[in-house]
Amino acid sequence: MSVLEVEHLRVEFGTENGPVIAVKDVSFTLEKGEILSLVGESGCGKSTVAMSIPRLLGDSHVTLGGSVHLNGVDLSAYSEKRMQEVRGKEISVVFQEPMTSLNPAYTVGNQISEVLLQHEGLSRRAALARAVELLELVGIPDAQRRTAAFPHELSGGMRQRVMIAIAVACNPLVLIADEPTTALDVTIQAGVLDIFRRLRDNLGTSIVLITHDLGVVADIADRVAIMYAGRIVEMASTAEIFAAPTHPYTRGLLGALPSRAIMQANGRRRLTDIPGLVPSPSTDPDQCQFAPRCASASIECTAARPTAEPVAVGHTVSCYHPAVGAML
Amino acid sequence: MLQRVITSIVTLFLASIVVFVGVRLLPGDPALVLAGETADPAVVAAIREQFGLNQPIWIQYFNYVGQALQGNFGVSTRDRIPVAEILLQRLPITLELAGLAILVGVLIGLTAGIVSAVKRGSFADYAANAFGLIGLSVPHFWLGMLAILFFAINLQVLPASGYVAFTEDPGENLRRMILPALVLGTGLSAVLMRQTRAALLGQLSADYVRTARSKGVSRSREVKHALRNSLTTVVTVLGLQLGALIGGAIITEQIFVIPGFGKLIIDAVSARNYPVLQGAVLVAVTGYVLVNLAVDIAYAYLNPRMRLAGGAR
Amino acid sequence: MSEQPVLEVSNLVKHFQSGSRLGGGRTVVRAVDGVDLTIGRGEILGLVGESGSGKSTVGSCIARLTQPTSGTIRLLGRDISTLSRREMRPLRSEVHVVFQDPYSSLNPRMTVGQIVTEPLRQHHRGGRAERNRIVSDMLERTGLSLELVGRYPHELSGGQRQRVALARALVLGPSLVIADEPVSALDVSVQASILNVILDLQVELGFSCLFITHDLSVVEFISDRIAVMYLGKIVETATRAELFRDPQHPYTQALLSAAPMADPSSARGRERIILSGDLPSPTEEISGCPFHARCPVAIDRCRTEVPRLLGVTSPEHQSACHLVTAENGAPHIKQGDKNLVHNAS
Amino acid sequence: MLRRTLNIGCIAAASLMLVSCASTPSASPSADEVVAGGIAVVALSDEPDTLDPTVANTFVARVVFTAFCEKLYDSNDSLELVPQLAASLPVTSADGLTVDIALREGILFNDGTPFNADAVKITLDRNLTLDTSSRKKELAALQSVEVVDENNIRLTLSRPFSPLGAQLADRAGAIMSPTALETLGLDFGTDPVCVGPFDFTDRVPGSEINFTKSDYYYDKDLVKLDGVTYKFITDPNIRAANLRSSDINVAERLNASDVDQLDADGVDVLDVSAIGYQGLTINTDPTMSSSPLASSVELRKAFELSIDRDALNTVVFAGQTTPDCVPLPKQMAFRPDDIQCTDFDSDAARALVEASGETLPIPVELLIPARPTDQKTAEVIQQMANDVGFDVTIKPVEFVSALDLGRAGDFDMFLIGWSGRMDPDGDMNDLLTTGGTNNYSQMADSEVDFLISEAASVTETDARQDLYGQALDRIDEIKPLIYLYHDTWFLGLADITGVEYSADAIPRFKTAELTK
Amino acid sequence: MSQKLITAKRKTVSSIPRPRWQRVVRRFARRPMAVTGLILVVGFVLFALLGPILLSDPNQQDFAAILQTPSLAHLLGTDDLGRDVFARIANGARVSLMAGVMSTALALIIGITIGLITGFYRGWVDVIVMRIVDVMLAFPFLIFAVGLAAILGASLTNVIIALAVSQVPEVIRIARGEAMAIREQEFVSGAVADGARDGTIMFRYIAPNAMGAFIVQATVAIPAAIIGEATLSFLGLGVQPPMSSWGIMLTSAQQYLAQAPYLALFPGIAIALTALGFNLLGDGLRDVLDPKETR
Repeated sequence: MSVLEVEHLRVEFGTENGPVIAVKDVSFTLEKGEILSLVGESGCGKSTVAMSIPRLLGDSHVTLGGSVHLNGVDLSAYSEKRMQEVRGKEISVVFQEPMTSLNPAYTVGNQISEVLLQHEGLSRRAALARAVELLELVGIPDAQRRTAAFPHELSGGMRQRVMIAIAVACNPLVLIADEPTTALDVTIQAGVLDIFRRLRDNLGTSIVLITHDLGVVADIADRVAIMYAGRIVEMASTAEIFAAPTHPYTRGLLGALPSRAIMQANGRRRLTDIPGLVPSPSTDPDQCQFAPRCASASIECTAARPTAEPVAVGHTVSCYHPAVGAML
Repeated sequence: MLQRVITSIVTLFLASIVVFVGVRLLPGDPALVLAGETADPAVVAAIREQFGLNQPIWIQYFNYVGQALQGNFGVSTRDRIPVAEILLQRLPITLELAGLAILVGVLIGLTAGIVSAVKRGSFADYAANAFGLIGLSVPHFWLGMLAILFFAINLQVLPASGYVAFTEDPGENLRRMILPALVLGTGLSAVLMRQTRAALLGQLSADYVRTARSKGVSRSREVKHALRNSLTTVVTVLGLQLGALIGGAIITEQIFVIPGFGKLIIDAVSARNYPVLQGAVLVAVTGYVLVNLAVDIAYAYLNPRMRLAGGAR
Repeated sequence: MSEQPVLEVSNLVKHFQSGSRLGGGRTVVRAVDGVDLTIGRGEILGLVGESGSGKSTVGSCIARLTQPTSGTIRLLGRDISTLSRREMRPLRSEVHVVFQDPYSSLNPRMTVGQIVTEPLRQHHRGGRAERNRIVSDMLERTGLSLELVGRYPHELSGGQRQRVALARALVLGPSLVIADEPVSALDVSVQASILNVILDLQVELGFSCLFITHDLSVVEFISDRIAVMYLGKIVETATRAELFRDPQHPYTQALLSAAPMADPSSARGRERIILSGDLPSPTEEISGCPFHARCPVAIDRCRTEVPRLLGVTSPEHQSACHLVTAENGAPHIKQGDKNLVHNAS
Repeated sequence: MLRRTLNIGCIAAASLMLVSCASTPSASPSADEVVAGGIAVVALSDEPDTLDPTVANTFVARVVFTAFCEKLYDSNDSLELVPQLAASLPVTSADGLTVDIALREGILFNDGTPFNADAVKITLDRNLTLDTSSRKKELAALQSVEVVDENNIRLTLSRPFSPLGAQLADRAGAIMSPTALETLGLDFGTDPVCVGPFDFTDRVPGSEINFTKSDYYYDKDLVKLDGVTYKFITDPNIRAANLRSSDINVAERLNASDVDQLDADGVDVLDVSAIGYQGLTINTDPTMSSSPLASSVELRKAFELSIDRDALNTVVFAGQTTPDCVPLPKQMAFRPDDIQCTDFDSDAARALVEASGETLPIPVELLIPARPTDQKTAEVIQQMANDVGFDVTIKPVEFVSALDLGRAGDFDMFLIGWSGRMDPDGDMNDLLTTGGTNNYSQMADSEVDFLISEAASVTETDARQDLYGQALDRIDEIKPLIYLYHDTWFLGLADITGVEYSADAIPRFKTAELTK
Repeated sequence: MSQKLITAKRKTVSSIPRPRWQRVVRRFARRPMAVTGLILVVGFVLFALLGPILLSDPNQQDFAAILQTPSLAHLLGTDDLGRDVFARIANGARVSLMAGVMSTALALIIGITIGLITGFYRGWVDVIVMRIVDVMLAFPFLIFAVGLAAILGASLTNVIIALAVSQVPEVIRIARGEAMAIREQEFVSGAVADGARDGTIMFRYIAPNAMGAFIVQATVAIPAAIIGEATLSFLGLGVQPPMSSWGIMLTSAQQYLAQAPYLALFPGIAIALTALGFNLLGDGLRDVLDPKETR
């Protein structure tokens, strides 16, 4: 049984300018000790997926559809009260912005202990002691002293480590990391990714890693889901995606990477770009949403929405014209 | 920090000049007022001399400041009572009024602000918003008139006016302070409510609240997180509102005949009682500056990021 | 480099004062601490560094958007480092800037047409018709539909905005364009199209470019030559191929090793170097090599003596490290005496 | 003669629908039970200035003085002199240059200091010599004070001056304790001691002044109250409201418009036609005022004709004032009997305006103190005058500044009153005489000057009355002032009886008693 | 994408700015409270403009009809001089709106100019101006306005000046803050890089982008100034009679609080409604113009 099963997730926001369907139909599973990466460009709905799993979207203008099962238990039936018991304990989250995601008015130790007090029923003293251990776990030197620090006294990398410490404090089944390294410098990023890897290896934590950076994906993910306009268009193991991308959008993304372009440097430097713009999220027409920007689009593509079909073992793609073989 | 103190002192120094010159720019000769209806020119001249009004203004100023720094604010031209004594007599009265008004303002404003931010879109939110808007739109003095009309004239449950010292009769003192404090506090609570609501709404949508939520804490804890960071705004607003409060106190004291600072200032203006006017306005200004200095210091406590050297606003 | 370089920067220093004059606790942020740069005609120099390295400050000093503390900046042979705002104004047709944030770099209250025309207006170029022709031409070259001319920035996508910024920067035909992280805020597919446009235009118009970025893959893709900055200093400079083939400075090596690679097999196969600690605070005065605190191979000399930027192995490949020697070449940080401090052990 | 004048005042007051004609002491209509002792709380309309009789100037201070500071003389219902600290009326020598005053014997100041001729001399000398003495001018004719014996003094005058007695019935005749004067000097007002039914306790600036019953007072058996507290409440509505709620026992100067309601609520209201007047002072110096009124007597007359004093009285004052066209109050003995007012006649006024040859409408800027009642009066006058061809613009200026402008002659017309004096000299001299300090109208008429100064030196009532009559006639011809009315003042009483409220509109509490 | 461009080739441009306001208006129209505010404000403006034309003379005294309660002949009754209260309130609306709008406009003009300059140049100019602003702010608004009005003397012009001057420091602070914030934005650096002059930068780049803040400040300041005018008039420092002002009406109503409470009621309601209108409008505009939401 998968640790996490997301089925037909749909998220709609009511806004002043009409509804925005951020996530249209997303299904995936996450196995124990697996790192699944949701990849896509801004506006594709990947963060919304991440936030809707622990139901953190919180606004009254949100409509959620589909179901989320955690270890076989349907969370969508849970009340807000029961969700509070799940959040931080079974499912926890690391956010993108380490600068703003910690409360500036409380000490680091305080903020770590809070989650322990909430779920583990520890005493204040025990929680603080555990906080020190957790800080050590995420590689913060001089952890004892750091518990008394306020967030503004720490660097971005340190803060992100504190965030991770909070997230893993109760040893969650699922850790959702929403662009956890985007705001960090590369040398710091490497260290933070390393922590995720070790959490997976040592504690068996299952991780949903949201990112736009294919470099990060290549580095750490076991499986990749490529998202476009609120849907997963291709899903495969990391090796497969890079070796044999099938969806034209996936191929476009990979072609746009300077680092890959350089590797094939032959004469004039040139990157593949994807013409056109991301479609408006307010509608959900019955067609391939990528068709208007797709070089291999046909009439078929605008007639009906392609469904996810397997092209290899563990490799599905939603496209009428999947490309075969490696990229040039 | 030190710089904040120095700026405050400079501000006070400049303010003292403004007060001094401003008072002297008022049309109408204070000596003439004192000389009364008959106003014998010789008497007028004698009075001028007695209060040093015949000297050049800068000499008057330096004499005044020199004396004031030693705690001597001169004597009231009207009754020859030392100004310092008068100020000390009046200050507690206005402080009581202001204190009660702040109490009313903070109790109503903070509660309403928190409730309306937390229960955004609910009936309570609309009610609190309506209260905030109306409180902001209604002039103090009119509210005072209505309060007198309703409570004192129609219902006759509260006295229309007058003041009884707390030391004399605490119960009566409070009974007489209820209406003025409510009237004065309403405006404050309206502003506080709106600012608290805005600040809290801003903080509630901050990333760290989402973090708290992701830890599985209850709604009330989330609010606590946000509230802690909203307090800086609330305290600042409270500091800045003090000016409005002093202004409001002038009118309120006038309407309810409370012998506080506001009434003292108005009376001193109409009597051209320079020493009292100067003293009272300066004390009001000093109070305002000191409170805002205190607010900046409170920042450090409420918001660990704040370094005082930067100076607020 | 026989012909005169477009830009020569020597010993550029920019210190920011922070804190108050009266309250004590006044600190100096050494954003740029002695930088030398040269950009030849038609050359793209990539300036790469992490946040806080001072790379953007170098850019804004060169464009004279910031007054440098000391040092000289020669634009086309003329020292512009001490010119007043007024004196600088006519020279602004020779150097222009493209900024990082496409949302804040365009005046929200002006239309695309107005924005691109603005430099022409300021420099009194041409009449109305002439300006419109130049603007149309420029928009076209940057790949913007002329229909967008009456639009406001908020009606455009991020990629379109960055094209507008590019058109504005190039409309006067400058000799030097300073591109300050122009693609960092964009999605990869959009980033690709912008990088393509910059390369195309550079070929067509022949301007020189200082391309500032933190992204190694971007800098590798676009630059002719690369300079690596760390804490206000340039630690290494070389041609693109040379730098990636033989990174000499330990910091460069760490940077290259940490950079994500969009290829799982090589990404996982390589040996990773994870630096300990964070960037030191820029307000601290650091003795010796700025990198010594994080450098796995640092020796005592690194703590006391500031290494100079020297072309030890070849004059074209300069690095500022005591450990680079003509005989042995660069040190290998994985073989340092110190054990690597793995942060989370 | 004297009786008749008083009757006029009485009828006038009675016709104004209300209560008692000033009676001494007032009889409370309710048969409430009297309570022993207690402190009467009195609401004054303003805060008194210093309680030093030598320098005090406000009317409200005069009210407060009656509690603790008796004078050589006092006035009765016809504003005639009666002895208070003096044993009898002053005796003036034939040439009018010496005045002998016999003093009460064996009485004490409120600090126990004996009251005697020395004490009187010290007070009078202080009034004459202190730099800031406001009494100096009132006593200008007094040359020296001589102690004849323990209980007699003799005043030497520089010229015959019949208003002297009236002055000694006011603050100039308030005798201060020499002991207190010695200790406090200039600061006497901060802890004043005189002879009086009550003794000063303390003063809370801006709020109240407290008095307790004096142990030393010669009439202390008559004093029933334990003390009096004077509170300062400027807003008449609030005075009325507090009276209703019995927060205070006495309120002076209530709004005419509140009287009915108060009466209905069971509050006793006494009224008295105040001795002061309200009028329109016209600047008669064309170099100072650009209004044609300055140079044209006819236009000034037209202006007066345009004013319906009775309508003004009804509209603004609910019919509670006494419309009049001379400065002297109706209850004053010296007031001539045959006053003929210029009555409202808009047609005649219009005819005069049109005959003036000026371009119409004729501009007049009316300076007023920025106070609600003055404002209202001005608006009514504006409408009346504009109706006949004037163009009145109202310029409200804060009171003190308005006085400044008035004094500087910087106005066309000035709505300003005079608080009135016991002696007609105080209502005319200096106000209408050439070069007078309060001669805002810039009037300079030698005939008027002569008549007024002559009247002051004559001692016989009939002769004085005649001279004042001539002066008023002459003034009416010139019209530097359009007199409008004498105020009626209302004194509200709640749970108190025995308050004296007589012709000078100053309530006295010597014999007052609280009721239940 | 580049293919599409070719069709537009050789066509030169003539800028046709798109109405950006359409969107703002649409967003605004969706807020019932804001629209209510606008209706109130427009209503009172029309009332002020048309009232005196349509209604009876506000200064016509009728001694036969004094202190009459509201009736068909006098919708809101008559005052102590028999004048029609409704007509006087209409007349007072002119004074109130004029005082509110003019003083705010004056304060904005002065404050924005000074604020932009100090915020843009900073340095010693800024230090001096801010010291002065600090001093001015140290005086409570009412004390400042009362003092100024007392010094200048009572008239509508002087009330406007007093209210304007007492608002200026706040406007300076806002304009300075905006200038300092916008100055740091990259498009301003871009303008410098274009070679734009300081004046151009201040008034073409900074000022238009701070407009939202200024508009919002105006809607906050106008109701405050309206209440300020009423307060000054109430204290006898306001406009001259027979011009009626809501504050003056309240002053005289105070005497008749017990007998004719409606005299105090209606002008007060007028003040409150006008201020409410501007406050609602301001809240609406703040929401609509908030940069966070327009993104």
